[in-house]
Amino acid sequence: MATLSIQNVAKNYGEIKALANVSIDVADGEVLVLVGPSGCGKSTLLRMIAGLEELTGGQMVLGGRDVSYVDPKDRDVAMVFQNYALYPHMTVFQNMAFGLEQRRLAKDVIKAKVMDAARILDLTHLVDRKPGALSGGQRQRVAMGRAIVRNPAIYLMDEPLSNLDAKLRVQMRAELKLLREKLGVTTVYVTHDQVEAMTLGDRVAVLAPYSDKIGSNLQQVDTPHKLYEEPRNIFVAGFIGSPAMNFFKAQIARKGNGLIATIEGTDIAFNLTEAAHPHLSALAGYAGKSVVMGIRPEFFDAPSGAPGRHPVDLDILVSEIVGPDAFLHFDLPTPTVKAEFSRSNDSDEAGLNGARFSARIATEKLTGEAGMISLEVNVAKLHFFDETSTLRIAT
Amino acid sequence: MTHSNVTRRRFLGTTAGFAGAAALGSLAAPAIAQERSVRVLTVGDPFQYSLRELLPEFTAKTGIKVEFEGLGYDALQARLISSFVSKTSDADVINVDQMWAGQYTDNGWIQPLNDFAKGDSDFNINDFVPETLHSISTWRGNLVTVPVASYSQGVMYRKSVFEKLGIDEPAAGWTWDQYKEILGRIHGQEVDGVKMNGTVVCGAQPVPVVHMFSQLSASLNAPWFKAFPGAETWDFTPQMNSENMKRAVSLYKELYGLSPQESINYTWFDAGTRFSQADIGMFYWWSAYFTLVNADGYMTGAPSKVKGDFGIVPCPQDGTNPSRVSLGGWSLGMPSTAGRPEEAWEFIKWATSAETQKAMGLNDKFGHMFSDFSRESLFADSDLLEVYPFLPQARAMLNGADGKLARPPAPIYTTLEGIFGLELNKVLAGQSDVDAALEQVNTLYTNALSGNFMLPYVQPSFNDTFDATKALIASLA
Amino acid sequence: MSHAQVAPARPNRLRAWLPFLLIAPSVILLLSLVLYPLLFALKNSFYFWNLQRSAEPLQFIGLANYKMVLSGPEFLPSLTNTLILSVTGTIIEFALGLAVALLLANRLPGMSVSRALLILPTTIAPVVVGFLFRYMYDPAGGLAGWLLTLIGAPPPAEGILGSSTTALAAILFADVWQWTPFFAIVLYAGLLSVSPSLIEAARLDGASAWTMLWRIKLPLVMKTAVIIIILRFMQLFNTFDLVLVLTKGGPGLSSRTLGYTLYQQGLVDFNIGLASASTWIIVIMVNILVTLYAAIAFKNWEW
Amino acid sequence: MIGQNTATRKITLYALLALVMLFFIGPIIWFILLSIRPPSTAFTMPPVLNFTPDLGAFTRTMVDPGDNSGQAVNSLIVAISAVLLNLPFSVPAAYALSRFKFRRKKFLMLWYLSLLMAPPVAFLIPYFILMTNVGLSGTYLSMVLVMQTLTIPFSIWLMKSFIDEVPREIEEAARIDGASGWTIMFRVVLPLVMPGLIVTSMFAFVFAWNNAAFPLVLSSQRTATLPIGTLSYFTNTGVTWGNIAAAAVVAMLPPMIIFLVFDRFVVRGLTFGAVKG
Repeated sequence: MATLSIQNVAKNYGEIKALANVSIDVADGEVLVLVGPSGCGKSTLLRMIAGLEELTGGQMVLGGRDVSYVDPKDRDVAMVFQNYALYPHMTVFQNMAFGLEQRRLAKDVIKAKVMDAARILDLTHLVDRKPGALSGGQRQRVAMGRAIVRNPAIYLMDEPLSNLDAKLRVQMRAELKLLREKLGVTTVYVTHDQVEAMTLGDRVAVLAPYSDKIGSNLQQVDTPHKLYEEPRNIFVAGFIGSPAMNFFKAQIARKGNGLIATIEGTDIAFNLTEAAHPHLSALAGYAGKSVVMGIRPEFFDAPSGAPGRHPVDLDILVSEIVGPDAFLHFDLPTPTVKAEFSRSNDSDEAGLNGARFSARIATEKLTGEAGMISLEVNVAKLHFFDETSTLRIAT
Repeated sequence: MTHSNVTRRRFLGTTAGFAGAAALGSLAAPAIAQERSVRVLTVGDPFQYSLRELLPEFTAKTGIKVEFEGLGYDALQARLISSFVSKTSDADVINVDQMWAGQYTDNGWIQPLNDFAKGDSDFNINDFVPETLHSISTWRGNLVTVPVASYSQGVMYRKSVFEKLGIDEPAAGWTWDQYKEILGRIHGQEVDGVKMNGTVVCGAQPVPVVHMFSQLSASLNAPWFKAFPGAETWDFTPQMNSENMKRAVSLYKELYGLSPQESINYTWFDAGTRFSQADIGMFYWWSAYFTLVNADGYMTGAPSKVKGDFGIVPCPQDGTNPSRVSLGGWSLGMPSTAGRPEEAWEFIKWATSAETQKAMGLNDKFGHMFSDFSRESLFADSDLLEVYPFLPQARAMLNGADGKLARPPAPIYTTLEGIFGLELNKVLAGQSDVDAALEQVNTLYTNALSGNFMLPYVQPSFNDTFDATKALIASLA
Repeated sequence: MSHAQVAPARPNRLRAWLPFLLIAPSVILLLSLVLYPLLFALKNSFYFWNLQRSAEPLQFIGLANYKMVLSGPEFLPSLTNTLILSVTGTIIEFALGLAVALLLANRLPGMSVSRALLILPTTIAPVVVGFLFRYMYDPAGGLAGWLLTLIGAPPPAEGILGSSTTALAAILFADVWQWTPFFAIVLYAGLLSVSPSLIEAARLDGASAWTMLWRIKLPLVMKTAVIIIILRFMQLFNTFDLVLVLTKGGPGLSSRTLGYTLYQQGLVDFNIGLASASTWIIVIMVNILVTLYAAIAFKNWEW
Repeated sequence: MIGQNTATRKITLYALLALVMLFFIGPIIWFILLSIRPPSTAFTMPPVLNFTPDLGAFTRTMVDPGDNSGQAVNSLIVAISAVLLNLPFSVPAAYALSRFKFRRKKFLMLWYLSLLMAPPVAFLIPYFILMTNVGLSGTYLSMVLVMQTLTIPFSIWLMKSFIDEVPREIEEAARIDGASGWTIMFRVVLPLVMPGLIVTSMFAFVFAWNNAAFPLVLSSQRTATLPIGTLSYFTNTGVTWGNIAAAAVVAMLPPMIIFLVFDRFVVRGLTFGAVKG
């Protein structure tokens, strides 16, 4: 068990900057999830922690030791690969024992450790099988087991659940969580699935492909809750949350001692008062300018008339009813907010259209499946972002 | 990782390295040299099989161990020349084809044997039929090899076929016109239910067709060059388009017309094998086939359909001109780089001795198949005559035989043979007519000879006549 | 995700040079084995060196050897025969091999045993194949002639190898016999990898068997095919052993190939200068062909 | 082709298959029969099939005088050595070409390929001179070495395709597990590409075993291989068909047996990595 300090790490492939200026400190026993769309460098960063990729710049300090140029075998890390990377010609036992053998532990010690891990992972009856004879979930456990037996300073997990089917993924996610409570080892976990990120991470680091504007891949490192509530910029806001946050171009104008935010091209306008919105003072500076306004789908609700709610009538094109939740899709005649700001999970990027929006309400409150429906928006939850810096406007 | 591990790994690596080096070494290392041994490289002709059976006797007699290798013609040629180029030899005794003796000697690849032969009373050079030495083994007045198997050319004809068709058996002194006429009478006839072919020729390029054809050019007095080898000054101006050469090629084409058509692709043994299948009336070929056609297939020993049913007669002559017989064969020579010349000479002497040659002739392991003697005494040997009753006729054919006339051993003989063989083959195949082919040959010969600095010829000549050979024999006796 | 190198995190010279250290032995060995003969030939192609005349190169003669090779009466026929042999051979072997592969791809009982046996001709030494076919083609009692007569197409009277109309075809046939199975197995391996769902999808789209072959199966096996096509083409281009055993180029020049001419010049006539010039002419031609082919066929390869 | 296997279709397919097999395997059987038939029946048409088998040709070639028995042993030595020499050169190169990206890689791959296309005849005399100069002429090593010009390029292409299919994560897992380069090579990579090693070895063995050109000039009597042996029965005075066939059968058997025994690797091996299985 150890702390990990990623300091100004950079990775270049020739002229191309894959990673730059990434600094994250991981506390002892903490789970840090690296999340981001493909190409954001999250796997590269993980592999740099493992020692599988050379650092072009910066430092990697593990357990107080600078391991920047240490061979992976001497780093005391364990890694779970996306495709598990089990040794196909070895049995489950041999797979788990291999790393220990390399460290020249006594045979009986190895056996004890492996069987111990097998028991924890419910693999005892499978130890003599080869990976080819195992199901996907079992292979995943063996991969975990191979990491566990080593008792390393840090676990590195590269999308370990992505090759499992949805149901198994949920189940394994829970098991992982339990396991980590039990073992309490520092872990860096890579995923592109934000649900996994939010449920498993003590803190989540959101990465994006390198851009000169920010000068780093790292967008924000925070607890899942804070990422959701206080996204640092449009990217993070758009990435965290499902379905993704709706972005609008909005004009800010003064109205009385408050402000009014009008969605461009529509007559939808939100009255913002000191009482209704926490960041009003910061937003005041944007009066007469346009900003990007973000509304999470779940900030819509059926009309209740509660204070701080703003009614809107929307022409719903289609609605999807997923058990207790209903996703309502609607169009507004408003200019598109540039797609790169609102890039979400790579998996559901395809349907993203700047002018198509969604709302999420409880199914039981749904009055019709299409056509004009009256909803209301929780004004306090509205996010506003600077158009040029993309940063969230907050006090 | 501990230090001892590294050491152990390095130790293992080093050990593996040594083992690997040792393995490579054993691949590269020649076999352990014998105290007295000799390496012999021969061609896989019949004599080779007979000779090999006798090798233990040589070792018992001399204490010299023999490493003996027989190769096909092409392989032998390739191996020999490769080793000459690199100025090494992997043999102490090599087989030299009649045509190669000159260039091998001129290039210093084989050494003259005069000094070995001269002082050696066991060698008994006088017992050799002088024509064989002249045709096969001498160059520029030196004995450069010793014949181990010499072949003349003679006619084999089917006695029963001649009888059934009422054709008189031919006798010495007959002419090619008569030969052709007889073939015409046989060709296409049915004898005992077999449709007969008049004769069979060798048509395969480049070597076989030249071998058989050259008997005709020798008979019809059509030399290749203006003056070679029997001339005070050599002149290699080609004479390939001479009238006699045209006659010879025309005759050969006529003979092909009286042969099975597939003989266009026949090599030496194809022709012999075809005769033994009993649908050929008569053909002329190397004397080795006097024996070989008795067997049904090579090295099998089973009698062929024509065994006992063929006669042997000398080749016809051109009108009243005396017959010139092509004489060829294999001899043993000693590379200049031979590591064990004394042992090599011992071997050459033994292998070509009357005693050994007789034993080879009597060897019956794969059927009797060696009667290609060069020694006078053997043609009258009663034991051999029992097996090879035709030996007197064979001996008679050697009289006046001249291999150097039939196939002149010019220094670029193989190239010339390749050109000629190709054109002869084209004539037989109907791809070229006689005149055009011979003009082409003459042009290509001129090009090749001048390209090889032989036209004009400025190097020393040697008047290589039969008399010169006889003088050499006398000086070495 | 692509990684430029799997080198470990250590700015270590050895690691950076690792791929070159791993490749170097093979390159050095091969270079030393290939450069020597090529340079030997290059140098000697400018010299008069006929081993029948002298043990050493005699004289620098510039491009005379090249001129002599190119103007020799056998050069053009050899080149023509060689091109006929290699082009038709490759095409026939590919087409026939594909047909056999498609047959084998029908997973019926017995097919896998047949497929295993089918590779056998390819495993035989070319020299032995030469003997085998010489025996088959024997005009006196070869199986081939008999079978041809049986089916009403008797071989020419000069024999299969003795007729200028059939000699080259007979060599081609022997090569086709030996190497079609190789194409068949390779293409079969390629066809196996065409996923059944793709075939199903194409069938649902209404593709005919012919369309399926041309539009789906062939493009998918082409990637493997481009390698063996060039390999076979060049092997055929260098054919000499079959010619040596079967026809020696005859009758006339009907079946002479460049490879055999080279053999004749080098190992029969021992005209090292001439053979060296021929070698370089062949090497240059082969390189042009390979380069052109590679530029087209390997354009979209991932390496 | 599922769903179309009507009876007629099946019969047609089997008839075609029979034809194909007859065409490709028939000549081999015919040649094998030559080695055991009495010579008198060798050129008899229609074919004689009810003969008494005669093993005389095998006796002559393998026992007495048995010229070819020693050559068979030589062939075995040469072919096995060719494999052993091949792998240490080709496997590392194939590994590097599979695992690393570098400039000129395509050129290198094509260069290897182009070596398979050199005219072998042209190289015989230079090789002889080269080998003589380094004192190796007539040795097994000289043949084994020059055969590498054919086997190494082919092996590299084959091995690369096999290594390509081993996920590199498996190696990375081993590195993280603490394995050294050697351990990764011998305990992880090589066991996983065992089929590739088998196929590569098979081809190297068969190439070397079947090669006639190089031994023609590079072998000596002590080291001559079987193809040279079969050639020597083809002489000016006769062709001993029975002996040729017997020696050829002995020469044919090892490659055939190897390919039949390891059949399952053959199909897999011959995709050259161009198709991912």
